[in-house]
Amino acid sequence: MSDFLQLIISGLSTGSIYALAAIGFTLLWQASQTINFAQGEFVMVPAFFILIGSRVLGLPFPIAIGFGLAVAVFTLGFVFKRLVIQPMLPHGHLPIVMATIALAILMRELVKEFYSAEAQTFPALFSEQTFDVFGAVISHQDIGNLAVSAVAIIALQLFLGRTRTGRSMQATAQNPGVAEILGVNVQRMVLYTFMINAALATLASVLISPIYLAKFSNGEPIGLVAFLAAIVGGFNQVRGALVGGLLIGVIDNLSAAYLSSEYRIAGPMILLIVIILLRPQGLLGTSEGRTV
Amino acid sequence: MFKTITLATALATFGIIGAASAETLKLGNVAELSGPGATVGNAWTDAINMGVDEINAAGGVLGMQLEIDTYDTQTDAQTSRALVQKAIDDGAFLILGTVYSSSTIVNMLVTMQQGIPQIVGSESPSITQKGNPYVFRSSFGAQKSMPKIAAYLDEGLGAKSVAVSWVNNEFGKGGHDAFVAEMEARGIEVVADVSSEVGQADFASDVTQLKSANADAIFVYLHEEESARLLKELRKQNVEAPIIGETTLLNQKVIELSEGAADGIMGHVGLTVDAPNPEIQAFAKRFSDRYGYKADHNAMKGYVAIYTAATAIERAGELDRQKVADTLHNMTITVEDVPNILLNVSWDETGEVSRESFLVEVQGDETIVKDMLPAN
Amino acid sequence: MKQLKILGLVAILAGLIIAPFTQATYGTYVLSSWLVFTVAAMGLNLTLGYAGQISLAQAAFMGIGAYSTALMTMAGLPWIASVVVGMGLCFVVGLILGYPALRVQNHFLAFVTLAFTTLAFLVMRNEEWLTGGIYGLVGVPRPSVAGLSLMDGTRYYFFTLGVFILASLSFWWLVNSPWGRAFKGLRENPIRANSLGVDTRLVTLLAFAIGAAYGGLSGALMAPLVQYIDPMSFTLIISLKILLMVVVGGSGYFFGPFLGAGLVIMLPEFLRFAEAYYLMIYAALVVFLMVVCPSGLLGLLSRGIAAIRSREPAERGDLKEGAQL
Amino acid sequence: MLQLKNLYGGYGKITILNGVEFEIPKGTITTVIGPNGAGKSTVFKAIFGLLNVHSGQILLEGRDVTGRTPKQMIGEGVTYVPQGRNVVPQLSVYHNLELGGITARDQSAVRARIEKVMDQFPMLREFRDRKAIELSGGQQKQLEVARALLLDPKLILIDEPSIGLSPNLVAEVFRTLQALRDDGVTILMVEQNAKAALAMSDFGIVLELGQTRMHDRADALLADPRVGQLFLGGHMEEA
Repeated sequence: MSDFLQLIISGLSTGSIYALAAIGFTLLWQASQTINFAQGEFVMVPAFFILIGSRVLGLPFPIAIGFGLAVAVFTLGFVFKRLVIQPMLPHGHLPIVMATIALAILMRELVKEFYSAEAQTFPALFSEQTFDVFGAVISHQDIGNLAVSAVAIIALQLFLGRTRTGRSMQATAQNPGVAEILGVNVQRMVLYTFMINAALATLASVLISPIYLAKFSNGEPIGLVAFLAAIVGGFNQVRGALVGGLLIGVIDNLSAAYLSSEYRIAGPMILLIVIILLRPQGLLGTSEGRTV
Repeated sequence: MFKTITLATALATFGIIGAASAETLKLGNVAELSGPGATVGNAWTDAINMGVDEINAAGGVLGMQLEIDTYDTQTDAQTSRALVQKAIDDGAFLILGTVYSSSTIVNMLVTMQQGIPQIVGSESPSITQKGNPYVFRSSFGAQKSMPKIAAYLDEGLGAKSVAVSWVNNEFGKGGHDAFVAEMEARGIEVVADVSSEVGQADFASDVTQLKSANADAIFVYLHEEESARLLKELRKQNVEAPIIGETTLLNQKVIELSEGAADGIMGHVGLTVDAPNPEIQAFAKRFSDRYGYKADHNAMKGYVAIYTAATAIERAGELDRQKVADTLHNMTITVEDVPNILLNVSWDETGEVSRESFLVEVQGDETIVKDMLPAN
Repeated sequence: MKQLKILGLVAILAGLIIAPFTQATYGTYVLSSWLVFTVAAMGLNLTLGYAGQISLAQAAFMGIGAYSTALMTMAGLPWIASVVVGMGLCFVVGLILGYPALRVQNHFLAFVTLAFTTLAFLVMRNEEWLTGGIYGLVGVPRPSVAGLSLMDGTRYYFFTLGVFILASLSFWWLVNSPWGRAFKGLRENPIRANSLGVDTRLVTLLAFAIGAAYGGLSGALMAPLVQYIDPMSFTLIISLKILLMVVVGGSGYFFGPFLGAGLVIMLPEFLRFAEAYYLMIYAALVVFLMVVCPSGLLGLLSRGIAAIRSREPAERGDLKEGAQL
Repeated sequence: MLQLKNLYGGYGKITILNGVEFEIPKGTITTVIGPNGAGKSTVFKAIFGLLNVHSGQILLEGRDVTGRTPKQMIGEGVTYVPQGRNVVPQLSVYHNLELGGITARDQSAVRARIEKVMDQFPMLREFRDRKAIELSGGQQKQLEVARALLLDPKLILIDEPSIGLSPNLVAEVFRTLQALRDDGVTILMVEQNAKAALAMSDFGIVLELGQTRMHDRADALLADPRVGQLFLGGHMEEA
């Protein structure tokens, strides 16, 4: 029983970080039909921006995080949208898919050549102190990860639902044609989405790097999980990506323990296929609005 | 070798073999310079390049300067096969690499078909078990190191049961199979057998399984980063059992990345820069002076590989590949003869190496050599 | 114009026949591997370029073909039998995979095939009794034709070239025959094709399954070429590589995959001077190509030709959304 | 009010408008009719700045507004209600209305205006907090029309308001439009349901192959046998 609880709690903690990456993924999809195959690298790279801030520029760590966030929002948000995605938007998904795959390779290689090929330790925001709950060991980090992700997601929901800009972004995502004829600056709303995605990715990076270490090759597994979480939860709902992330985190742990550790990724993959067959819009997705 | 080198240098000084000294001997280094194996392949390559410069400065091999062409496999088996072929087409006399077993198993078919000696840094047991007469290791295969670990578990710790955590690729699978076989031979029960993926982020589930098995010891056979993640999670879940590993687990990188969680782990190391031998210490210093980072066992493998190649060619006495391969079988190189071979080493008729190795323990962030284990 | 095309084809064919004699063993091996991957890319081109479905399973289909060939030929069965089995398996699996995905919605095929590739890899790696596990299968024999052994690299190249030409001709027939014209109709105007009574879903499904069978053929050629197969050769990364070949060359163009596979396989050769930076340059080139020319190299070419023929004002891309209402 | 001079335009390389010309007076309802593919909707998109105008001019109250963006057109006092369903599905009715005034600087005025519009369309007040997708088709169309009124426009371009609505709802929408006209708003409308539309309009325009074929008083067009034969035929009977 305590094992089971342990698996669930650890799964939720990592799952909450996956959720952050997955939410950004769905936001980009909604705003511009961008399937970002470089999403994992978007989570990998900010850790290095922060490390550059703290180790190369000598900034105190909290300021280095701010520095990393700013650089990420500019490069992975603004530059990515303007120089890479925008010119391809009128040509459908495929060029974007290919360009983001290549971009992922490019980002990996840049980090490897110009920072280091070796994994780097990354300071944790929360202590690694632990306490016992019914025999399961929980660390402050687990709780911290869950809390920070929850706050970020609630803040995002409030922004999207309670502000005029947020609602304009929703309009852009759900019906860009209508948004345009109402005078919403569609391109700017899309840009905001890209910047929010970069910020969420930075947050995920800060949370996952102390556990996962910062390394150029980390993007691939993270990206795949984010992708899975987004599809399972529902491509057109922030809530869906959240549930998808948590679910993948937990199922991954459970299938490793109770199914077979050799087939552990099969659990989430089978879930993906079942979801596509039975509920293609995702667990919490709606079939209205844009369709995949 | 040094006699010959001295002779050659002397002759060259008198201008007798001036023409010969201008000749070069081409070797090919096929390694993982990009992709997941980049860290490993770069250390291997850097050490080889350092060795080549030293050998050339000392007069080269058979009076010829070594020239090394480096090829990047991108850590991809098929690419490595193509590149070994390319290195041979380019005129490489002998091939160094690859380090990843998955690549070596494929590309050694090419050198075998064409009779080119190849010195590899891979540890998968199967490499020397396929009857390839041209493949040689520069470090132990897992089937050589596992008996030493088994002996330690059995006699040193008196363990009756063990839990195993291994990475499910060619490296891990080979080590795992060799280890489990040794455990069966000694009657130690494997009570948990947990595989993980390369690049796995979350080890909570692995550790939960290892922990609930309540084994007398935990044996870890993962790559460096995954080792660090596992160690952190083991400490987090308060696992008390002794943690035992092989070479990679005791790597300096693991100690650094696991931020204290490696304290107290023990294991067997084939090559370690922390060994108290003067030759190894001198090598480690030259390496870090030149490249600005600390050498690891992969660098040592590369260094041993290039000196093995040079010595074998020198001893064969002529540029005959078959003769070099024959020389390498059942060859022994001692530190007296060639100091930069780092440790006395012998090869058997399958190309497997045998040499002394170390039993080490991590205390704080230091690796302490507890014992020297004889060659087997 | 048409004569020019035929002349060009003859010249290329002549080049392919002369090529191995100008190359060392390595060059011949790279050429063979180009032919093998072109067959896989050709199949994906049918799925992607004609039916508009993104498939990430082409490497898994290559794997099915390669393992069938390895297992059967190592058991002493003839190569041709293993090809039939491998391609048949891929076709059937293609139908099984494609049917539910199409039943739902368009781009779900991409997700289903992604999961399938991962699952196929797991089976290849974990089921040691069948597939040799992570070590794979070593010593796949090369077939003999009319008693002539193909162990020699150049001979195997010509064998691959022969199969490749057959595969290309079949593909050509497939998209140009009256029966196969549905594929072309699908590419040019799916809505019209539908209104003309073509069952677009059936055709799409067939395009996917036939594309999968081409993947199987490619794998059947690859196993004897490399003489060794392991699960790592059939991962998602390889699927993406094949996808890249199709898109870079120009999806939906008959010769797109030929060009794309050539580029993807040869580019590392051309960029060797850049040493450690070559992957970086390679990736940057792909991003650049996609940004300036989303329809691939052949798309660029045909757009260039069209532009020379008639100069038209450019579209206002920024106002696309509202105009669709 | 609005004048089109020799307008050519279309999507990308395809030209659909081949010299459209007409002028509509302030405070009137004008209906554009014509066969499928005549370029009726295209004219609206061209006016509203949604597609390329290759040549020709669009004049609004004498000023040249050719090539403006939709946002600039809204600034000029023009709103556009396209064909089909054009609500933002997951937002509430209130927030959909609010989007109609998204370009205004003074948002408190927008809120006041929403209240006023909800007075005009009491149904909207009743379903104020429902998601737009939950409204019926007719209600959604009313929401769209209401949303187009938020900035107090001078000119409304409305494309096929009757599609998918029951006859009494169509009549209701038409009555709303007439009431707006009486308040001084100019309305330009495309309608398939030509007979009913012309009956409530002041003027009618017949468009064919991207050119203006006829332009006259609505009652005159209704009476014209050519119109009946060519464009109203089947439709009139069906409607």
